Amino acid sequence: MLGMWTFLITEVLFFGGMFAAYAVYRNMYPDAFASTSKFMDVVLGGTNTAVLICSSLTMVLAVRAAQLSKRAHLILFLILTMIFGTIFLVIKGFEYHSKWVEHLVPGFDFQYDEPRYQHNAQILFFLYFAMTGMHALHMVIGLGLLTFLLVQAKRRIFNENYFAPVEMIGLYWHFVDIVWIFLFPLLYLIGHRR
Amino acid sequence: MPASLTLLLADLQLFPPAASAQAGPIDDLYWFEIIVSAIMTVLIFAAVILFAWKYRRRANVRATQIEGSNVLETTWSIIPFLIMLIMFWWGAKLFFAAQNPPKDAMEVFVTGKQWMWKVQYPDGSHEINALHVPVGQPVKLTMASEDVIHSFSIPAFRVRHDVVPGHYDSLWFTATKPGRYRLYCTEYCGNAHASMSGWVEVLNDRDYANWAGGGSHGSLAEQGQQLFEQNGCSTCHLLDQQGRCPILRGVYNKPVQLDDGRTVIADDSYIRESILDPNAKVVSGFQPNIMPNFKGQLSEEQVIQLIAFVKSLSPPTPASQQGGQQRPVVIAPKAKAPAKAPAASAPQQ
Amino acid sequence: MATIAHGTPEIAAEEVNYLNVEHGWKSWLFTTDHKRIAFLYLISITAMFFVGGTMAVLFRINLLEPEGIFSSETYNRLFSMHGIVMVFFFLVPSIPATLANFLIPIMIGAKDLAFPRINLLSWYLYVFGAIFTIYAVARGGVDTGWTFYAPYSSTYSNSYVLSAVMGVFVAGFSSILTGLNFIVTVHKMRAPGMTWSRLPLFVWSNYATGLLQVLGTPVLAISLTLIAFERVAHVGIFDPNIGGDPILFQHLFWFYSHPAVYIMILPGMGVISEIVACFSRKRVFGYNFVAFSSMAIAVLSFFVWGHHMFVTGEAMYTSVAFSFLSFMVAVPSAIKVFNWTATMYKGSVSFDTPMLYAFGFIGLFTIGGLTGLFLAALATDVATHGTYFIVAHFHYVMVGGMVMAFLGGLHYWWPKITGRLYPEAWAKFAALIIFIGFNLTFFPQFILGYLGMPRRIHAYPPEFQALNVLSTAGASILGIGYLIPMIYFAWSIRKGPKAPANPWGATGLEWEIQSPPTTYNFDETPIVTKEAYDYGPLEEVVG
Amino acid sequence: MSAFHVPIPKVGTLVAVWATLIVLTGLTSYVSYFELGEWNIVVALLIAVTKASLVAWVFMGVRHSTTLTRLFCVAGLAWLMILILLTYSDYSTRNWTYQAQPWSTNKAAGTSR
Repeated sequence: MLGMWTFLITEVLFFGGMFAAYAVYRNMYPDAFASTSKFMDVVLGGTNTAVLICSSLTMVLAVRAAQLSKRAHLILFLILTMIFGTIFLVIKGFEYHSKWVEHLVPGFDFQYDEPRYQHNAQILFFLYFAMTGMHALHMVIGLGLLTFLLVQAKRRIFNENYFAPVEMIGLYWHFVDIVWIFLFPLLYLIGHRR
Repeated sequence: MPASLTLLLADLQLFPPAASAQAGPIDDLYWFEIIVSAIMTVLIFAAVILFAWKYRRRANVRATQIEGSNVLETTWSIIPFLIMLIMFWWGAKLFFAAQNPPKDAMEVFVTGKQWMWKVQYPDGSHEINALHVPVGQPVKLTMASEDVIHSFSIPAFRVRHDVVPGHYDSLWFTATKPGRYRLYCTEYCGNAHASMSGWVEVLNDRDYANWAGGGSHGSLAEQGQQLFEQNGCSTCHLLDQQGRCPILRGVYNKPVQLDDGRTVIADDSYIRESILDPNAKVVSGFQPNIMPNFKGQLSEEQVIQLIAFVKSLSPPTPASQQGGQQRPVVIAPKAKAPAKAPAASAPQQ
Repeated sequence: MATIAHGTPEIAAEEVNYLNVEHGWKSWLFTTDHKRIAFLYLISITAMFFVGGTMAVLFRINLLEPEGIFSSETYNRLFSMHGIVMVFFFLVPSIPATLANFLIPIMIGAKDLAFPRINLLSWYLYVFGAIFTIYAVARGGVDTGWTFYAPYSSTYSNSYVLSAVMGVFVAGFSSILTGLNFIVTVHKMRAPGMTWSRLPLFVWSNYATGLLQVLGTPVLAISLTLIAFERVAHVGIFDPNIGGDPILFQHLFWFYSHPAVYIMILPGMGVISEIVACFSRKRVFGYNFVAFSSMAIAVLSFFVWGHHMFVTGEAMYTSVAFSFLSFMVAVPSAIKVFNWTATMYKGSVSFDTPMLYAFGFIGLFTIGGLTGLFLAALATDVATHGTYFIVAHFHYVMVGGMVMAFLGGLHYWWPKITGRLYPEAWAKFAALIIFIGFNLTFFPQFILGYLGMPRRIHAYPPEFQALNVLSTAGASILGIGYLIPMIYFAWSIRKGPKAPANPWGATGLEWEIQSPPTTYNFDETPIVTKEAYDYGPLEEVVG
Repeated sequence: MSAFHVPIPKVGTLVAVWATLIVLTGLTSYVSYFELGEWNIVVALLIAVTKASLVAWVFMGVRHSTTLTRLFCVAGLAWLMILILLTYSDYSTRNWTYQAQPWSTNKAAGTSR
């Protein structure tokens, strides 16, 4: 368990590098930043936040079920968590797709409708993709880990004396949720009234 | 072999010449650090050798077990710390003094590119990998990079500053001894990094006057004016009446109101940015997206010429010479008097 | 003390230990025994050390002539790969992944690290990282310097940056996993009675190193990832042409790479604490202060990275703050040096090879540390930044400090690791050669630095030639000095006299078990009742 | 491994926390439609910190964890702050100038060695 926490600290600083870059560029180009927020879909972003929070709830319930040796509940909640996680990724996919269609992916024929922000907006969109992309990657890994848990749960590995893997992957899943809790306001909300 | 050895030793240098006003004070600190370090090193070496020899292992002598001593620990934490505080304070003081050039500093422009230093003087002459300065005169270098990070360094003057692409960096010095000194690039910048070096020639006043004699292409500002016309700037930036773009006369080093409400000083960096990326900071009352982007069209050297031209449109008065370093409150910006949106501009200062 | 072997009754030759318990390459490549993994690491980092060292000798040869002997292209690739290989593939993993990997579980009375399989994984990651890097070398090398400064690395360089960056990225994760493993092991696996105040100082310093690895390395990983994105897709994050800021890369890079300096030196300090105590027959003077200073260094090292950027146009007040904090971090380092010296006072000092290396370490680290003050002070940093002064300074710390400590530790624990003794006379000779060669190589560089010779140049003004020739001469001596231990260690694995369990008469759990240890170290979990350096009673037995 | 000292959370608590999180998400979205100037950032971040703390405290079980685990959490955040704040300090103070007395040319010229 301590190992997992240590690993999460590493993850905090991994994302931290990008958050630092975000802070710097947001401070440097506030107007360009404000202008990009019109492309951020608050409704989709908000929905995704809610979806992730739900998945966190089902995850913690799964851990609880494991602690209580309720295998059926454990499997149910794991599946629910995975469904929420998948919904999140699907919505994210739609968002990415619309950015792609609007030529807002840096490095791939990036076109911005306000020429004065063309360059700086590219950096901010890169940060958007880097941060959410890295987050999505963690989600995918998380889904893989949940699948592994599911298989083990089916094999009746877990009981009230042995559920550490469920707990650890739970911690990981909540951490990924926390990252999104910060990404949502920073990328979607701040500046969309400027 | 002996012959070549003597040759080698004939060239042997152990300490660099000190040829600028700041070299002396920095050397003083350097010597202080050397003396402190030497004392510490000798003390520690002596203690190690003494203890190792005096308490070397002998047949029936046993080590005395000692726990440690809080008094000693505190002493040898605090004393070094105090000495280091002196170094910190001293170093910071010299560093602060190196920040701002005197007002009467002569301005020289340096552009770093892979792999050479291009130097431009206000009188319009220019040279590569060489810099001529008069003795006793403060010189401010305004430096730009065309590509990667370079670092401009003159060891004999103890000055060095990185030249980071995307903005101007500057350093200043006052040469105190006529002579030839080496200059280098000290930030690795690619294949021929080593050849990005040259000479600084410090000349006494008479020699400098002789050397500076001929700028056949006109002054830097005149070169800038040519560019200003060739690139069509003059069609919108009219010199005496309001065109589609701000009047540039009298703008240099004055506060400028931007369309997002901020105020910036129209210094070298701002003018550079406004040429290369005009939409980044648009003057209040003017339309964005009118002026073309000159990034990639103009070299850093040409930008410097243009800036010199803009600067020449604001003849130095005692007030404007001070203006650059002061708060932007006092002077009402002339340039922002806009034709199209008069209402926006008046009340806010 | 090697002479002991002569009179020692032969240890039963067939005794089972971790080396002979299983045979065949599978038993090595799929092992989870921390001792075998440490051995694998030892082989791999030695290989990388010689790769990096060969490059150093080659580019020192280039510097014999002011105009250079090789092309600038070759030279730039040589020094860049030297830096990358030495920093990321030798210095960072050197002591933690080999000696500490071997010793930490034994020193705290555990059977293995907390996560044996992660330990093996970390070795594989290291190997993959090394392969990527070697691939970059084979394809023609990298010419960015080990610092990968943008925008040169991200836009302008046309060498194999991506492959090298991948290599460092992967090796970074190897380092994170090692650190994570140590942290958890030290917290959770200590034997009964092994309290924090009884922990050997070597464990303390490696615990501090683990914290640095876990907290710093991910930021390196992300900054290298951003470089890779920039290179592949031109996204502009560090490209000033579209408003990116190259200085941001330096902030992120040095947030890791300054603490990384302490990742490299802290374990060395731990080794020296052990050696000085053992060969003075004394507990370390001011144990608490030495242990505490390891932690203080670990924490403070994260507050000083800006001193690499005093001349970049970093904000003035930020620079002043970083300068002050840089002086702060010098205090705990000084405390350590004083305490090692004081440990010898009224001791019973012997001059075995590990102790010679410890002397070398104390002397050279003192010089390296003190010259660091020149660079923490703002004005003298401006005068010396980017010159050979920097090169000399960090080689005094890294090579004079870390490599000395590594060799000292390797000699000290070699009997434990392999169960064999090395030839003492040769070892002393090599230590002397290394000390002389090192100083001859790097001391002239301090002078060159203040004269203004920039680092990383393949040609230089003729007036610098004399000092450069001296330096190259030193480098060749140093190179030979490193070859000698390599040869006699290889010899001693097969032919060296058998080592007793405790050849030095040292304290510590690792000396109470057989040499080499069995797979699970202890037949039953030991119960610790005394402090780490309890030389008082031991003296009566050995002395 | 922690089977015996981790109390099993009540479903009610978990659902309550979940509901709070959802409400806070709505709140932060709602507030973002008002022009509050710099306060938009402050409010959004405050809410985010609250949400993150709730997740960590209840869902991740920090409320029942050892001091050591809490120490690790705090360390992670502290280091994140070191990274962001010290980097940011550079960018936010780039324009602060300081008018130091430059070297007096004449005096220094006299003493140069």
